[in-house]
Amino acid sequence: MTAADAMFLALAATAVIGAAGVAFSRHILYSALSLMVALFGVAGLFVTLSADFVAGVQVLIYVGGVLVITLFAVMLTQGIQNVEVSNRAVGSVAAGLLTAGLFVVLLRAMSSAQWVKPPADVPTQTSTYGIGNALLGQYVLPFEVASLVLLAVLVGAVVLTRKETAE
Amino acid sequence: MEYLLTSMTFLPLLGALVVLALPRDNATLVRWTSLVATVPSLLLGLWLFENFDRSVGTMQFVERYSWIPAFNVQYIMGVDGLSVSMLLLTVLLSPLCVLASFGIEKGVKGYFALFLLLETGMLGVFAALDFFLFFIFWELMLLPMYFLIGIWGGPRREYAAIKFFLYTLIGSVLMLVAMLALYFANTPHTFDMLVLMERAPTYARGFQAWAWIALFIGFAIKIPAFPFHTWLPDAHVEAPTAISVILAGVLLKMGTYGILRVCYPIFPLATQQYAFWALAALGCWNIVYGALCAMAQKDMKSLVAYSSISHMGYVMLGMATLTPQGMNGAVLQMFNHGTVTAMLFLLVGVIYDRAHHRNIDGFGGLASVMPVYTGFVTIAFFAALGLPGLSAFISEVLVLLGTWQYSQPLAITAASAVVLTAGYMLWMLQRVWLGPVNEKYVALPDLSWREIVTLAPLAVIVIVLGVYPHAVLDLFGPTLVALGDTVSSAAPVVAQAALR
Amino acid sequence: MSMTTVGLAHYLVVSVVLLCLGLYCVLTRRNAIGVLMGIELILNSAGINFVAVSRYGSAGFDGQVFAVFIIMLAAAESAIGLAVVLGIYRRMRAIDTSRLTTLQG
Amino acid sequence: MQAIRWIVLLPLIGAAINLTLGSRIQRSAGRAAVAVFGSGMALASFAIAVTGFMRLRTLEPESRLLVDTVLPWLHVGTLDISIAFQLDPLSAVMALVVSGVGSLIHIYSYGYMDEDPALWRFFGLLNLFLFAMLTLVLGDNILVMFVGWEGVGLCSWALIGFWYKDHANTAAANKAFLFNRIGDFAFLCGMMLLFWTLSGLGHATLVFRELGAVAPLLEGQLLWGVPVVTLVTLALFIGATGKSAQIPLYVWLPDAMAGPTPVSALIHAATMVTAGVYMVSRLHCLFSMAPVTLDVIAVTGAATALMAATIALTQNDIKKVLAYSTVSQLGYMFVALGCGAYAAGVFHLVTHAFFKACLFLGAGSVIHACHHEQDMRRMGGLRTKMPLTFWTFLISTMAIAGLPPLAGFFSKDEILWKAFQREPLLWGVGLVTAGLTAFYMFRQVFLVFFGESRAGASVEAHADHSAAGAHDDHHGHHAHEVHESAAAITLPLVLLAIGALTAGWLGIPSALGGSNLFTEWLAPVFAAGGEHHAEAHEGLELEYALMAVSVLVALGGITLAYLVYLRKSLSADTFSRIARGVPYRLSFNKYYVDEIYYGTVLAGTLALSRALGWFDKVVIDGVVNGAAASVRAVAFLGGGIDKFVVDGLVNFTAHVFDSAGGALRLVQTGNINAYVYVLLIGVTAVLMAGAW
Amino acid sequence: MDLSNADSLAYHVPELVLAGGSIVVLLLDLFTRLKARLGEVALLVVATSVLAVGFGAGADQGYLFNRMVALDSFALFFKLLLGFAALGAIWMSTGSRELDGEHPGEYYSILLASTVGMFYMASATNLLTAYLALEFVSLTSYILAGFLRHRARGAEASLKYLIYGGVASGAMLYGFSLLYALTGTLDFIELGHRLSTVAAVPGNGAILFIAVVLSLAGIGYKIAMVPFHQWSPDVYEGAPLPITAFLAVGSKAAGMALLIRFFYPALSSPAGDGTWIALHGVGWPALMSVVAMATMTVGNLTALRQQNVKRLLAYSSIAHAGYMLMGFVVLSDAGLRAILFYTVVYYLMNLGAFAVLLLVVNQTGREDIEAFRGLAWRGGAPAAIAMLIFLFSLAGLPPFAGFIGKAYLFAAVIEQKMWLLAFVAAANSVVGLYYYARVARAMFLDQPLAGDPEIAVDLSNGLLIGMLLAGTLVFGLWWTPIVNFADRSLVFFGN
Repeated sequence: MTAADAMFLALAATAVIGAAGVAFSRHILYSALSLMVALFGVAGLFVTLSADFVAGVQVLIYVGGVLVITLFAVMLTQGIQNVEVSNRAVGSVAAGLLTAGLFVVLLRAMSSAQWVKPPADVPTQTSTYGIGNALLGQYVLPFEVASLVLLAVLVGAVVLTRKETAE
Repeated sequence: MEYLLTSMTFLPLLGALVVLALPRDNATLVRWTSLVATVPSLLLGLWLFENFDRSVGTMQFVERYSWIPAFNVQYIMGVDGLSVSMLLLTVLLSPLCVLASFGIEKGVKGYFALFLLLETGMLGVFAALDFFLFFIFWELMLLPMYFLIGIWGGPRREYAAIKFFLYTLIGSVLMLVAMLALYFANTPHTFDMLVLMERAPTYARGFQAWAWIALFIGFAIKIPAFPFHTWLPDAHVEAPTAISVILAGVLLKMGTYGILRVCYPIFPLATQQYAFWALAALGCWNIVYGALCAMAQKDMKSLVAYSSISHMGYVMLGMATLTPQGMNGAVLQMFNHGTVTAMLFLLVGVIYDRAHHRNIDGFGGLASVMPVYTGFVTIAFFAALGLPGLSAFISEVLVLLGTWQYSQPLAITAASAVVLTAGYMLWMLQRVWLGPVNEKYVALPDLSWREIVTLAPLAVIVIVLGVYPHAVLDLFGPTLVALGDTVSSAAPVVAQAALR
Repeated sequence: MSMTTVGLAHYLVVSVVLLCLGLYCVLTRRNAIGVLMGIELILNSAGINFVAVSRYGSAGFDGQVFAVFIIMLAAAESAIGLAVVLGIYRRMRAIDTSRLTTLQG
Repeated sequence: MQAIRWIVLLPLIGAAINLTLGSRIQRSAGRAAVAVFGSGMALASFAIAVTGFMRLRTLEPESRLLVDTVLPWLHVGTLDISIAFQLDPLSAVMALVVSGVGSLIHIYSYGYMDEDPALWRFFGLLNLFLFAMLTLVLGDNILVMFVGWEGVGLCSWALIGFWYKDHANTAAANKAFLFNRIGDFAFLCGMMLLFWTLSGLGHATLVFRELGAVAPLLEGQLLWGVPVVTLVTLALFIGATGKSAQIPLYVWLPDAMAGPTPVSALIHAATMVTAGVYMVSRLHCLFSMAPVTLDVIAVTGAATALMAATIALTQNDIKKVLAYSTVSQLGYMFVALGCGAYAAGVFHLVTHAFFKACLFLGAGSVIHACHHEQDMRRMGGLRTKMPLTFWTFLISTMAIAGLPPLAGFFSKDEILWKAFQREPLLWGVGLVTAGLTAFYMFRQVFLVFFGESRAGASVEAHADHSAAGAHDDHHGHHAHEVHESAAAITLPLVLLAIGALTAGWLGIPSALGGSNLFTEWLAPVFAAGGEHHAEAHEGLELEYALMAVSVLVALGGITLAYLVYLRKSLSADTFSRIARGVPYRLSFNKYYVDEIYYGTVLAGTLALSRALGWFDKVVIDGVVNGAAASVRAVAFLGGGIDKFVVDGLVNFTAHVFDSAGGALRLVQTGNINAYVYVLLIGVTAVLMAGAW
Repeated sequence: MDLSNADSLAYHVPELVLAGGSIVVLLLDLFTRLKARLGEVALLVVATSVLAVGFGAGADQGYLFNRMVALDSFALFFKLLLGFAALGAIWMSTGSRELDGEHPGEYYSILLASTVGMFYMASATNLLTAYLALEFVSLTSYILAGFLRHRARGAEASLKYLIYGGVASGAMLYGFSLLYALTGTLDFIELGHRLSTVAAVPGNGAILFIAVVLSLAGIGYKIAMVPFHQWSPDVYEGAPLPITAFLAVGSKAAGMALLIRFFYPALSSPAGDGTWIALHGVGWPALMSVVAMATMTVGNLTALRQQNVKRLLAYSSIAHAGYMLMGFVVLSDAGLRAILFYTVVYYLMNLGAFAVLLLVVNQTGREDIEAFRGLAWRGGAPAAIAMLIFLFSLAGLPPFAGFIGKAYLFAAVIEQKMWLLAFVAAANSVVGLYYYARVARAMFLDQPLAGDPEIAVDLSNGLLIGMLLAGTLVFGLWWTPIVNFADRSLVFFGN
């Protein structure tokens, strides 16, 4: 087992344990914290895949942005008022069976699959440079569209959360 | 008369538009306008009756225009003897029904507009020679019918209307499927019935079989053949008088017309194959079953409705025989049933207008209260029970004669219905019109002039056709002979796929 | 798949686990925020796949770019989701999905 | 020959005018106008028939046939039928009888129906009846005959139920029509079989004059292993039993007496009921080829004659006695036909028309005078009060009893003679019947015309109700004095009595020195049928002996009646107590045939009808719509059936669909987790189905 | 024609107009007093965009922005349709009482943005663009569905929509990732080329199937096909009515476009005679035909019992998705043509039904069937007749356009002799009629009760209804223009 393997295993374990925490935790705050663990784990996995830029984005946007908003929301809705702290789980057996079934199906199918092979000689580029190039070159349209999406979402989020003062 | 059929078909629609444009509060104007709107078609119908070449069985007065070239849908109208007789029936009954509807008070504009729309639909069905066009006209009748029953009907009108609607639609979708299958069975794809008929010998047996059955179910629901008939009593009981008349007088004929127009010439082989069970045996069963059910009814309209089921059985039976007598009898029966049942429903409507119920046991002795009315009743009832000298006798005896050649047991069974029919007709006559006068109804007024005018033409037709049936028989004789030959001589395709 | 070297398959397994845990979370959570967290897990699992394939399969950056978009859209989705949840909470003082059933049938 | 059609059409015109405008005419121009017009049409018709008859007489016997084609009627395929009338010796005789007797009865009706407000309708219907009957008689093919055949049924229905306000009358009318229809049904079947067999042989025809020529072709044709001609004739004969009131379809005739008496005389004695006899004679060419059928006819006729006579013995209603007597006499005619003696049958038909019409009209006269009393036990002693009626009635009674030299003697005797030649047993039955006839007819005469008046006497509780009070309006007039009827009534009586006296002389057999004009006149018609009319001279003594026997038997019957009802030296009770009264009760209750019919056929049909009606409403509506009974049960258990039927879910399918829709709605819980469940279950299920 | 970024811009005017319009509307709201006129501005924007689309018709076809999106007749067709859907929705919004005073700037801005997203859905030729466009539409739809914040149902609808959409698009994303893992490409066409070799490898069948099914989840949820349909009734009911109409017509059409664009080039190949051959080893046509049958059946059956007309129309639109899928599974040009045809008539009649509903909701404040009781007898006869025609057109009765649409779909199915599908669809047509007739019955057969308000038809709504009605009637009798248009629009890349 190489160091890379060990690294992979550790990070994968982090991600999975974090995810399990999200899924099984009884308290919504613990779930949120577990999510952070999982997201860090995934970011680490990205690093092992030489996707530094993606990992960075993951940490910045997810852990820095999403998670903070999430925690904020949790606090707003539960922590402060203490109305309902639990993160109630219902029908766990059925859900477990269903997801386990799906898991088995997916794994079985994957085990026999033949994945795409890399082309013979690949010029390696640094991730950040390459992605930057791609985003502003080939993928400029999605990139621009994404900005429109974010604008719309921003506006929408504002509308949705704005207090009804007018009425 | 280049646009004869088109004008005949669409003039009532024009009338409907005019009616819609009239002021809402002037009911009288609406009524008379509607009556006038049905007249041009009647006149054109009579002109057609006079000028139709009776010596040939081919299509006449054909109009053909391209409609949707991309789908090869054409606008083709044309008539042969079969269509002419049905068109004639429709244009005859329509003014009478408008006249009979003068008593309608609620939503007058809507009623007459829908009625005129319905007339266009009916005429279109009988004149269309493109299957797609045929189908559109066929469906066009659904909506007005639904509302005419549903809005102006009796207490359970909503139930009856939706039942009618759903039943008919079931038939329609099956017809649609078969129609499209037929379209693709031909190269180039076409809905032109004349072409479809020409190509009839090229359709494979299996294809003919299921398409025939699908179409047959569609038509059988309209006839209505057992066991698709249960919408009929409900629809009739609830419908307003004039609509019952149209329903029994014209709409039921569409089922048998459709079989003769579509199933027979386009699927002759399947017709041969299924004529016995689907048409003859079922028709025979219809006759007896309808008569027995009629006997058990307590409502006059429902009795007449079941009698319709019984009488339409003759049509099915007759056409199944493929003999000249049977087929002529069947089509003549279609015509005669149209007039006779129209009379019956009008007559029931007369008493319903006055007494507001139709319970057979709730009357008695009307003969002395309303003698003129009773006179018409007697003519209609005896016509319905097939008294010689009146029109229905001719058609029934022709059907029976044809059937005898085809299958003696069926003929005997069918003939036995003459006793049953007499039974329920006389029984009703006795309980409603004869016997001691019911004190409640001593003061009922006899027929008004308007009612006499609606009934008298029918009575005259009933009597005249009893004595001189060839006035109508000659119209479709050659057509039916040709049709019978087509079916009788059909032979299976040898090693040739009909569907490409 | 051999255990000697980490390959595409390993990452795929991790992503499948994450996917299933995410789905489980969505199925069982009654807290709307919890459900949203489950969705994040699902999106992450897909992201792992794209990046892993980008590394092992094709040499381009398609996969990584895709992953960036996923992260971006996930953030947008969270933003709206949390906004809606807050709106609901403000009105109903609860964000339990089992109580959000006025629309049904 | 254009005139023949007018024999038929004049009454039709009369009917059309009287039935449509009659009530106005009656109101504005008076009752007489209606009556005169109606009777005039009948008389005119009779007059034309007479000229036609004269015209026939001028022709050679073999070419005595006049055809009048009015209109092509039905020409479809091999079927080619015209509306056409033919006058030949047979139809001429019938036409004369029908229009002649009919005219008299028209006249009589004016007197009889003097109180009825709907005289116009009565005359209209009588005219219509004449039209139908003449169509039947003169029609030149079976289908035209069938028009008349059913037409008389219609008129019979309308006239029996003439006083339609009484429920019993209309019931009797319906019964008559329905029993006739049963016969018509058989007639129709026979006609179709005949037509198609001939059509198959290349000679599709239903025209009488052509049938004679093509009938021999039927020889050897089989259907279901039976000779076609036998089937045809049997079916036609069943038709005849309906119309001519033979076993098993005779039961309508006695009830038909509910109609006004002129109707009974015209339709139910003289004309319509003889249609069967006429039809068989008309188609003798077929019947002669079917010995089995002839046997059936003879046996049926004999049985009917005897049975009806036994029933007539005990009836108290004056018209019922005559009705059963008619049935019985018709039986005689059929015996004759069954023996191949068509001419004899028709001869009896003619004589019977006179004396039975006279009897009915006489009875009508009595009823009229007694203010519509029909129970003979409340009459008596009318001989002096109504002499004209009495004498005509007596003459006719003697005629029917077969006393020489009245009409009945010759015709009945000829039948008995033919029967004896065919089968002595038939003769025996005929003889017994003759005796019974003499007895009950004279019983009637004695009860009605002799003795003391019993008007107002109470009658036993079990008196026959069906015809007792035909006419409620006239109760309460009993106190009036009985007197002779008006001229309009007595004139026809007298004329008919003359007929009853003399009509027989047309057919005095050669054995009695006559020339049997009647048989000779009909000979060209029946020649084709191969009737033997070579008189057996060696059997002359036998013939005399048989005549004597029958006259003696008749006298015996008369004597017995005299002893029982006039001298009262014998009590009627003695007879009714024979064998514990079983024969009496059987006879009095008409062998319970009505009850049996009602209990089996009618009740069965009605039950079937109700069952099917129910079936249609419940099962077909359910099954057709694709839902099995289980669904209904579920719906019922769910308490939903009411809502379901009432509230208008279209049908059971709708219910099924609706339940499915309801179930699907339950899936739509509103819980988002559950939605995701469904999504995932869907995906997983598809994956499992696809991946493995 | 395969254009780079800069060159593409010239062919990108409609999207640019919409996107610009979206921002302009927002700015106008912020900086001017045009609040009451913003609807008209938005209309103008969409109309300009539609015109721009129209001007592009018949011009060059090709890929834009390095094969991110396609510029072909197919895209053009859907852009026009979606533009019209947006026009309709905006028109309805301007006349909607429930939207009065509800932040019109944001509302129209997001609506326009959503339209842009739909345009991209219709033209995407790359997994990334497809995902982005889909999410774009989803995100904006979540906002729009919950736009009426004072209404609890709106927020609930929005949340459900969001969660459901999140899971569905997550599943789709996972499916995309598997496809990427199998082929190494994101381009539809390239995907199609590579998949045919990938599918030939033994052992790949299962994972390919999984990838297809998971991908289907995201697209399927957009068109509300079973079993991805459950969000739609709730969302349709909770959303503002014009948005419901927009989702029912626009979102569904865009989803349909994406579905075809994805499945046809990527998962099947043209056979040359107007039919297509499905990718070997992945039985998606069979799967989809089951899905189609299930979709129409579930939609129709559930609709039977609905009391809320909006919800009823939601289920009806599920059923109609099922009908449209019939054209999808037959794998023939005739089927595709039928779908295109149907989207047009569906647009006309469904939007029409919503427009009448809006009229009733505006004046009664209710959206259940009872609100329609006796509509014809209380002043609303024209509206009732219009509704009737729309409904019966939806039911597929001649002589309305809906029948022709259905006839084309049936024809496509029957041409391929898929009898079971035809039969199920036929049966469904009958069931469908029943619930449409329920509304018709309420309007005409039932009598109004005391207290039911009079319904008047105002000019704005009347005009919209009138135009849609004219289309429904005219195309029911003379549909050559649409069929020709649909025929010409069958050109898309990979074809």
